[in-house]
Amino acid sequence: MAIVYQKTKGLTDAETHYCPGCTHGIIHKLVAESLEELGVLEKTVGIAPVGCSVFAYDYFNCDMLEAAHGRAPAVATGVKRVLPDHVVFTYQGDGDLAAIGTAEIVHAAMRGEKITTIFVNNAIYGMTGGQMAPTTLVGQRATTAPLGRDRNHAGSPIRMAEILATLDGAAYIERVTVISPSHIMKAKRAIKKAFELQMEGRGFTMIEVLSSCPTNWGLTPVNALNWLNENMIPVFPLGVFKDVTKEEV
Amino acid sequence: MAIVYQKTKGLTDAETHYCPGCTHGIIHKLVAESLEELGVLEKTVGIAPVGCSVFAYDYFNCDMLEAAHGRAPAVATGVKRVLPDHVVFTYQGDGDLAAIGTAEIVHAAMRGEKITTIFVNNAIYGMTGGQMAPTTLVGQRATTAPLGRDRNHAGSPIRMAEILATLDGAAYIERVTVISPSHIMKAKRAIKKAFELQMEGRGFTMIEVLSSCPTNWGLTPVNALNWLNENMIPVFPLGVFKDVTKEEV
Amino acid sequence: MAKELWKGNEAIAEAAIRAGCRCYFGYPITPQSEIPEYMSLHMPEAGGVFLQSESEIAAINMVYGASGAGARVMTSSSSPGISLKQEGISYMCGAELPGVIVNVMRGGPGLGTIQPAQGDYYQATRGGGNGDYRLIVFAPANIQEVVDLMQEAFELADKYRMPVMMLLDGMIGQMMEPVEWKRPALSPEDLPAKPWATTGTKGERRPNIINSLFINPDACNDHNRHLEEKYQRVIENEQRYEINDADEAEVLFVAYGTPARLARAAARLLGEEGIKAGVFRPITVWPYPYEALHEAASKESVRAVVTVEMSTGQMVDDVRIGVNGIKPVSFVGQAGGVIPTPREVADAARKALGR
Amino acid sequence: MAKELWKGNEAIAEAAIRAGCRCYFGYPITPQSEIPEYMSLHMPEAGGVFLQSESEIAAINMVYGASGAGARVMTSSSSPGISLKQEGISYMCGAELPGVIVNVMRGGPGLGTIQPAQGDYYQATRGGGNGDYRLIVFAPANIQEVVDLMQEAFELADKYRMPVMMLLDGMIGQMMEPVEWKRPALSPEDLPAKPWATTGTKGERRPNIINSLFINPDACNDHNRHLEEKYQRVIENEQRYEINDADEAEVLFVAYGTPARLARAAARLLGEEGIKAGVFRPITVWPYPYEALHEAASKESVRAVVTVEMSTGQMVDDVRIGVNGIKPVSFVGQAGGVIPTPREVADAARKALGR
Amino acid sequence: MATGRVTFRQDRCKGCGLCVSVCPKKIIFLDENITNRKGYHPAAVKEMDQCIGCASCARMCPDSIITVERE
Amino acid sequence: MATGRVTFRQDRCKGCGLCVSVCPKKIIFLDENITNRKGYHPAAVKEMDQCIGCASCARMCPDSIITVERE
Amino acid sequence: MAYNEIIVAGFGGQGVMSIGTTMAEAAMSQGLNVSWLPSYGPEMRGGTANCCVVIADSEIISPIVLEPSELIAMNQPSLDKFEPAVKPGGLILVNKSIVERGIRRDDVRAVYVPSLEIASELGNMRVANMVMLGAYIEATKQLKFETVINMLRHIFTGKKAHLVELNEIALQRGAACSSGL
Amino acid sequence: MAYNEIIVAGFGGQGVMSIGTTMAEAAMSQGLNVSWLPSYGPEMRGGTANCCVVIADSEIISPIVLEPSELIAMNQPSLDKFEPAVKPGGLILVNKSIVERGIRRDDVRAVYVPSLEIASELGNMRVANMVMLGAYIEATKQLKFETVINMLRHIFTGKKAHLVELNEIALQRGAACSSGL
Ligand SMILES: Cc1ncc(C[n+]2csc(CCOP(=O)(O)OP(=O)(O)O)c2C)c(N)n1
Ligand SMILES: Cc1ncc(C[n+]2csc(CCOP(=O)(O)OP(=O)(O)O)c2C)c(N)n1
Ligand code: SF4
Ligand code: SF4
Ligand code: SF4
Ligand code: SF4
Ligand code: SF4
Ligand code: SF4
Ligand SMILES: [Mg+2]
Ligand SMILES: [Mg+2]
Repeated sequence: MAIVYQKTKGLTDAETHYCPGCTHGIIHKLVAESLEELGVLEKTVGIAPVGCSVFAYDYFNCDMLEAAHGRAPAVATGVKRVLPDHVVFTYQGDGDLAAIGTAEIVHAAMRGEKITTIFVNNAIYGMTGGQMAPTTLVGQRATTAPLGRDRNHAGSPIRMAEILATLDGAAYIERVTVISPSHIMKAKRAIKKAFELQMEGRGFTMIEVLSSCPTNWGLTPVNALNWLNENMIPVFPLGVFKDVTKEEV
Repeated sequence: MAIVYQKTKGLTDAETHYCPGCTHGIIHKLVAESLEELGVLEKTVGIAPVGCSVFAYDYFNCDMLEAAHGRAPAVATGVKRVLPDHVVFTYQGDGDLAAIGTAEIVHAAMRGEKITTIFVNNAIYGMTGGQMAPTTLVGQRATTAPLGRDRNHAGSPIRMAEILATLDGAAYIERVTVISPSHIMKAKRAIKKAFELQMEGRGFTMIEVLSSCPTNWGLTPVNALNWLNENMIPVFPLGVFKDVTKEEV
Repeated sequence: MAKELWKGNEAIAEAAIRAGCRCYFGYPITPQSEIPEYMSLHMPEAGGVFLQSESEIAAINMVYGASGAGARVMTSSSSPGISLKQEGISYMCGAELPGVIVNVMRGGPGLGTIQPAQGDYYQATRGGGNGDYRLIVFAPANIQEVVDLMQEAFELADKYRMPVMMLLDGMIGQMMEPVEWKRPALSPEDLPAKPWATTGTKGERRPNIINSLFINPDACNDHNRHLEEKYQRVIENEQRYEINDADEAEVLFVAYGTPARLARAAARLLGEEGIKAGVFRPITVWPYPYEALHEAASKESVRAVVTVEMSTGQMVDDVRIGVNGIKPVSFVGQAGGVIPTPREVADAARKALGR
Repeated sequence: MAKELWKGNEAIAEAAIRAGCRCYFGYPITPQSEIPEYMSLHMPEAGGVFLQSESEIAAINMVYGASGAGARVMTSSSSPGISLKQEGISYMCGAELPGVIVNVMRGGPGLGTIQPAQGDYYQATRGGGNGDYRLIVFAPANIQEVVDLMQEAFELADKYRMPVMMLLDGMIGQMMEPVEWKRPALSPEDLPAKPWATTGTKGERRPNIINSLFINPDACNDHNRHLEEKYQRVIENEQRYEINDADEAEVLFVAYGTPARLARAAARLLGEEGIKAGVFRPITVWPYPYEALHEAASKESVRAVVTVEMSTGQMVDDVRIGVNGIKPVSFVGQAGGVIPTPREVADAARKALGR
Repeated sequence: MATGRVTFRQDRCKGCGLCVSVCPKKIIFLDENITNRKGYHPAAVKEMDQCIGCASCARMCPDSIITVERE
Repeated sequence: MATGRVTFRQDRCKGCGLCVSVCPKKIIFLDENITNRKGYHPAAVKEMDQCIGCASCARMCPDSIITVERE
Repeated sequence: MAYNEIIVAGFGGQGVMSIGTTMAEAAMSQGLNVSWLPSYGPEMRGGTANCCVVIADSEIISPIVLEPSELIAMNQPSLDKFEPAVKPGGLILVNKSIVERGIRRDDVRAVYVPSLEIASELGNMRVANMVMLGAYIEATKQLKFETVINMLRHIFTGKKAHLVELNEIALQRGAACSSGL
Repeated sequence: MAYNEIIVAGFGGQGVMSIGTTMAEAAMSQGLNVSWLPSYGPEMRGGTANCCVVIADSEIISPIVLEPSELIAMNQPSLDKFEPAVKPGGLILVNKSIVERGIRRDDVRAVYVPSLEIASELGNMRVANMVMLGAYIEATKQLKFETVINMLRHIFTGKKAHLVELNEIALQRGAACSSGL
């Protein structure tokens, strides 16, 4: 019998602290598998955010830095400018990237910083206990929006992929999800392509991954994926928002 | 003889510190005239930025706050939430709004904060002596880009109107300029409309005004306007990027 | 009034509302997220504004705006988030804006840990931001005291037109204790008017300006002198402290917040061995009660002053300044979320006494 | 070597490049914008990285990244911009990352003024960020000294794996003085390797991690102990100061940076009246040369210690701690961009002496 | 019909059930008879011979504890 | 032809020339014979009777120092 | 003089925190001084949790309990961790249902409570922590059953009123475990 | 012992700063100690500017000049502002071309230099500040003309070499204004 699937060497043997069924774990795998398959783990430097994935530095089997909340793109810029031949990625949640870190991600994209950002959008602040994120859906409850997000008070969800796609420095921006094996395979292709374009020096690349937070959504892991499918995807449509390779003739 | 044009009561009698021919002065007038014409000076609160227009608090004839660099939208949010019936505006440069203050402006727009932002884009840091701004054109020289902005190193200019127009909370976004009397009249209409929509509670409104900096561009005031026309407008196209009143049937 | 069991963070939030605060801006961070969570439900009920900001920086600048517009306004955060507010706090001081800032401290430096600590003492009392400025800093040691001081915090902020900080550690934020609501709740209508606020001229006055820029150095120096005089008034009038069991004490503990409770426990342990120990507890850590401390340390019986902190030693600077060489000053503490035990504290006292 | 006339800010930048710094991230602000401007032209010439960041916060976090990746890296700013870097500085200390941070101070608080001041002393020496941490803080008083200390700043940063701050006032940044380049320029290849840096495993080692999070309080406490021991080593080995004309001095001025020069001018004025005055000038304001100051103040001739600052009085805390009550300590200064005159300083000395 | 084999590192399973939900053959279940050291009922396979080795389960597992083999 | 009249607060003029550049009648010039207290040569009008009172100059003036009247 | 310092410890989800708050609420309404201090961690679920409760008729000095006079050990790791810290002469209540071993010290007393078995007999697993509380109240006599039952009456009203009786029985069954003491 | 403390002051754009740096450069290359300290303000153009230059053969204590031994007043506001501060026995060089009044003190010396007129005679308005510098050098004798001319030779090379002579003449014409002293 031949092994058709096993844990990637891109991950360490550490057990993750993620809640049961949290799709952060799936996304970790995809990043790690991509790096392994591209053969670049040894020259990769990753940046962990502040959020549930704060401990990602213990999970990815490559050099890692833990950045201040929201500042991963700036840290990645520092690393990449010193090590232009290395692969540099950030892994960030929606609070990290789309709230406190808005300026840093917009400007990394504007500069065409040659990094890859994995943006895990779970429409909530997982780590701190379910507060409203900028991506929280209108009507969705959160511990700081106990009656549900009110459009008139707190606005509507921010769509980062769409925003960053307006910038010339962005080479590749795609939104994917991991709610089924086929979505997972598609997400993996997107992530791998982003790394490839980074290695070609094409510019800033970001994959936004719609992810679940069963704990703070108050759903079972399986129901959380259904909820994501039914509620999040309509607001955050999947697809490619920017692809420099398609702009060429 | 009847007076057809005189200094608006929306401005104080203070002499501005602006360089000769700097269009900040024109933009001040348009804001002040609009407020005067709408009869709302008495219930308007303005927020001055850090930049050449830092002293705007001495020029506008209404209550004013001076905000920290980039934070005017947050300050305006604080004011507006306390005084929802008042007219609140920010006046910000491109360093202030599009660099250090990126997060604040994006989130004010996301929330649909009922304020009006006057965004003065002169493609340079005027106040501090001509350093590169996020809106500096590729190839344009600046004291921190002595050989001209290099796309590969520093990216291409950021287009804030286009970015903010992606947000549901934005009610009205237009880019104008003040390089001729007819442009000025158009700019004024835009600014006035923005205030009107704010007063109707429609959401966030921003008018981006392409402005000159003769001093740091190293041009005469008149040549500066020509340079703006020939070089900036192609990169920052004029026009309406968002208009909720047009989305309705 | 009947006692109610309250969690520290929620009591803080409720006490603010009862102090007439109708505006809260903040960003989640452990161990204080219950404050914005409580506010998100109860502030709108009270007819006030709750807004979760995009960052701590935005929050403090929203506070700046709301305060400028005349509101009683509050923000809260924990250590790293408070670091981000430093520029904004400096601006508020420069522009003389009132407001209450709650820091529920956790272990540092950097991301550190979410467990309780007191590593932000310097930042709070010396100003982590730029320029010469001060905050009134209250350091209550239990939830009742938090609640009692909250109204005063808002009052002093308005009175002196300066921000007031509530400096707590994560333990006070997370624990529950009985609370009695002693003072009647205030409604914003009861509060004095703020003629300096930017609330629109209403055609009745010249424009008001809220500003911290004084481009001319003489003007800026004058402004600093003006602030200094104000701070001097605060120093003269607003020092608060408590002294426990100091009669004939051989050792004087100095501690604020939770460690003051530990120091009292240590004093009991020492008492069992016949060593008398007192506890000097500053309630305002700025203005620091230097004279009172000096006097307490001056007592003949006192042979050693021992500072107890949940840090590697910060307030000990103020203790040194206060004691000014008349008695030996030593330090005992743990940092990074570890809480010193009464036994460790007692040991330090014994050591200081040479036993 | 021949002397060259250099503007302070440009000399700082050039000295950094000669110290092997090949990475600069910063954001414009008066009175230090000549540093990024100089870097924008000369850093690429030296084969290094210059990047104007979108903010001071981004800059310090880029420094964090570049330092983590093993580079000698620097940022610079002025007071409000330094306030914004406090969280990042705390993170660097927590993660034990070297780097040089230049603060060319201006008047505060808030936006204040762009004229020279020293109102950020507390922030620099006590840490304006969260948690227990320290920076080595150099406070040179002339451009030659700035240049001489720059290489040392980078060396100590690397040696102790901690950020080093150059604390200057706007005057030093803006003035010109002759400079001699005494030490040979370093190239990055000459520098010792950093085996802890995140430069890719190259398949030769286990992954390196740069991190300031220690979620377990015991681990966080241990980390704090480890940092404390390091700081203790710095305290033991890295204090720098200078004493001038202290023989039989009746009054001892204590001042750093520009005011030290003013104090010496004041000492001359006093000397003309037959009053002997000495000047104690800390060159490191952290670690503070407490013992040396104590010794200088202990001299029998000294009757008064007068602290001179371009602030409303911040270093005076350290002077009090150092002098520890053996002599009276007083303060003279101006804030907000006004520079105290030698006459004012001399007057303060006379007053302190009761004349 | 291709024959597959799946193995679980049961001590690390969090019992989330995602693998259960995606198995096309519906042969995975959470074994309530076992409580692992983390306190969870780990996933297991009922009829291994039904397994087609499609690796859907493994791809889905957030904890990377499933290995799939195929003839 | 409508008749207009423009007046300048010359002491506040910065001599930037923007008004000069937009006057359709080309009647505005910077008066080199005057140096105002700010050190600038202020704008003035050559042939006032040519003025059509279009207010282009005034709209353009960054310093709001031009008043335009019309019959 | 009463000065009870209690640690309640177990898995997240076992109701550890609410045993503590119930004790504190009850003590407070009996006019005693109380404090309740939880352990807290990052949001990730699972793992262990504990809280410290102090109940005293004098002033409470410190809310931190390092040497408990009573330990309620809801699982094995909690017993392992806190048993050595219990004050000599103190009391350990062991959740016998999932803790396999007995206590190792002989200078403290122990009560073994099969909380899950009792709860399952009562047909509602959620009352297991009431069983533990009953055992505690009986063993220490600091709190009154009445107080707790009164509290329950305020919590369970309307359609849930019937739960008062269930909980009351749970308390009594727990108390019975301590009655031999 | 030479210890010259100079203030050069005028409008922005009059070359005030470069008079100062030229003096400092020259003094440095003569082996003297020097410092140069500019006023600085927000970027907005116009307004006044000044710099302090200290030239000494001993150590320079402070670069700040409060009581100048020499004042170069390029315009009226500068004379108004700094005249009272000049040390008794000091020297004031007045840019006679645009300063209308004479000095008011009688305990200091004055030299009046029609810098613009001379520059215009020489056919290049940009040398007006060299005229002032020439007057300063002649009046104080601290710096050598040679040093400055040598410096000019390094600055003006190639196509601009002819400017050396022009500047030299400007210096001499300025010097002539002080020669009566
Ligand atoms: C400066 C700062 N502010 C706030 C926090 C607290 N904090 C930690 S994680 C987090 C949000 C996490 O949400 P997200 O980025 O969406 O990640 P998730 O946990 O959902 O994966 C916050 C606000 C912090 N550590 N630092
Ligand atoms: C925190 C902080 N960073 C930097 C500065 C310095 N600064 C003042 S204005 C300015 C940029 C101004 O540029 P812009 O916003 O484009 O306005 P303009 O002057 O061009 O109108 C900067 C960087 C500051 N005052 N505060
Ligand atoms: S809290 Fe949510 S995002 Fe965080 S680990 Fe748990 S399920 Fe995942
Ligand atoms: S520097 Fe530029 S933007 Fe500023 S006032 Fe002058 S011309 Fe206007
Ligand atoms: S490999 Fe496919 S068939 Fe086999 S257990 Fe996994 S999901 Fe089911
Ligand atoms: S997906 Fe993984 S963790 Fe979840 S139940 Fe299946 S094997 Fe266990
Ligand atoms: S009003 Fe029109 S015509 Fe008259 S001066 Fe002005 S621009 Fe010229
Ligand atoms: S536009 Fe105004 S400031 Fe400019 S020259 Fe004309 S009148 Fe003077
Ligand atoms: Mg999230
Ligand atoms: Mg600009």
